[in-house]
Amino acid sequence: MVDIDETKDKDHLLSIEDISKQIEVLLHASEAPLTANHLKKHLSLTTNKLEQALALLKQRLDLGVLSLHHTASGYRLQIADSHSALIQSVFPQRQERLSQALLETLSVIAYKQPVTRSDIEHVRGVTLSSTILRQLFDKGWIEENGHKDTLGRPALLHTTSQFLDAFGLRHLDELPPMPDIDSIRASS
Amino acid sequence: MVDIDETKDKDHLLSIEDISKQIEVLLHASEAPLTANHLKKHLSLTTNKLEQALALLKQRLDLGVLSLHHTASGYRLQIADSHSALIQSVFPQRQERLSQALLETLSVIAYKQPVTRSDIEHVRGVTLSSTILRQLFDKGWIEENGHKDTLGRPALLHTTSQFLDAFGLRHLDELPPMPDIDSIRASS
Amino acid sequence: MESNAEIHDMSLRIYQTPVQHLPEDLYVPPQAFAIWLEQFAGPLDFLLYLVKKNNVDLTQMPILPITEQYLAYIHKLDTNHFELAGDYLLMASTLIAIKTELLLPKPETPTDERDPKAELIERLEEYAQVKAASQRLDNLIRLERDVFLAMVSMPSQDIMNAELPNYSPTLLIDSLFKMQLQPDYQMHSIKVDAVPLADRIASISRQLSTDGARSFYELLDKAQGKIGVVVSFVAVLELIKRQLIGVVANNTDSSVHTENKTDSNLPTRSDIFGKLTLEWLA
Repeated sequence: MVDIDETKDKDHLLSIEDISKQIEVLLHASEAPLTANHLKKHLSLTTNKLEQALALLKQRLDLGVLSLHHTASGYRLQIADSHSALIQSVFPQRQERLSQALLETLSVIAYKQPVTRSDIEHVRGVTLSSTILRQLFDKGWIEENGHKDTLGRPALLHTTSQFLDAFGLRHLDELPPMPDIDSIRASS
Repeated sequence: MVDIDETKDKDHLLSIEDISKQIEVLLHASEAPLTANHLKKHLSLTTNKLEQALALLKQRLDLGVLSLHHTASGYRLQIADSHSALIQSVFPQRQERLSQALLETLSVIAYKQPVTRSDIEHVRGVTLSSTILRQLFDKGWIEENGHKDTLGRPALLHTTSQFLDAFGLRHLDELPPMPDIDSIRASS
Repeated sequence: MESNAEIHDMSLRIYQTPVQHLPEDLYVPPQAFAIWLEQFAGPLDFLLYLVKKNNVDLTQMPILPITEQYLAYIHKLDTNHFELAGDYLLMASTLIAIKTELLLPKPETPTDERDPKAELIERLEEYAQVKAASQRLDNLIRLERDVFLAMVSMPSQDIMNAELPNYSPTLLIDSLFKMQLQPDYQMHSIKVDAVPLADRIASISRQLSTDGARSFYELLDKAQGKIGVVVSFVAVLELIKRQLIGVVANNTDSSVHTENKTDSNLPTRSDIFGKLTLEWLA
């Protein structure tokens, strides 16, 4: 492996620094996060080279204001946390607030998936407004996949990897644990 | 001026490097290009400080893949031209495909201009993503011009002559006639 | 204030336990009730609030007083705001049913029916759990609230634009039709169709609303081939179903609906079909 790597290196004269720049370009130009496999395929890299280049990229980013994040669906560039306060004060309109109704709907889908529209209505005791579903679809946080085998074959809703990305989770396992019934009984 | 500057500097302990990073943050976070006046206002800078910080920012950007672009509408960060071949080879469809969300937003601006951000959200019924606005500004299809006299004095958005060019129109009058949205909505 | 006292008395009378402290914040003038209700995510949220205010364990929920309190507030609801409160009224009827059940003498023989009170408590627990989970979800560090994506522009337009095609202005209009016509939550399905139905629906709507009437044949996009014909037909059916378009009644062969011919006659059939004229109704 190492031999092949080195030959390739000489052929292409691509330094790790060049590769790290190519990765930076692709991450900036991509609409969605890019996985390690995407990067390796697009740039014809070995795992080893990719890792070296990513490490160098991180170093370079540290000089500026961005940071490299590894999310459920891959790598993305974001503005380092330490600068969030500045952004929030200058561009308050960028701060997305979610209503309680939307959060509850999202929670039912996230924790109990797959669910139908009427499952959500049953749990929340409220008719589901189409605005809420539309917002969740629009953000790409939920999707329809399959049908429940009951009357009307209602569509089944799931969360997506974009949902995980937005909430900084790598996997559904990382969702905060559902509070247990006993503590709910006690506290109510 | 210089004296005042220096006093300020000691007071705030903000180095030119810190200022250059703040500028970088705002440029990464802003939907529309930022003018020198915007930057000076948001960060309470003198012209002198701004120029020093911008010079330092350019130097830092040279280490990576971005460049600072200055047009009539202001400053923005963009991927340096030398990387366009890589982008086109990896994302050939990046420039051609216009998402439905982007088209809807553009249509609302084109037909109802001038509009504010919240006008668009009202018509579309979903929150407007910063990315979409940024894309429209980047394409030069929309611009900010004037403010609405309501709370927060939100900026008014218009389409540009570049928008007309891209859609092969000589004048806004040539836009296809607007469908009677209300009648569609009512019956669907 | 009067009604507040009522509730207070009621709690005192029914609870055998020491005095419940009166929730001062519970009193609201009737006209403000609709606005006040909006602070709750629904009737379960409201019930949960009442349980909490009465300072009781959910499993020991005294159904009668809670029901009385709930109904007392629903009564306050201005009749002008009934449409806001459909879900609350539905819950009220459930509570009344439970109350009635509890007041009636229990049948000697045990039945298979679920205990409605137990069922309600179960729902409340489940809701409380989801509500707490949603708060935990909201506490996570979230993109575009706590952290922000870095936005940069693509390289210079003239360099990237070299091969950029011109867009047709009808794209804009079609997007507006799509925005209005698509069912909310099928709009974003990820499945890739060769000829997306939504696009055909939007395009056909635009053509008919502009031109009034057109034959089916004229509505087709020739570049879309056979699948385009099929999808266009489905689009036309969908628009007819929504009563946005109609078939123009004319004197062409009425056997379209009744014929029962063999495959050899297909050309004729598709010919008739192509001449089918559709008109915009909306």
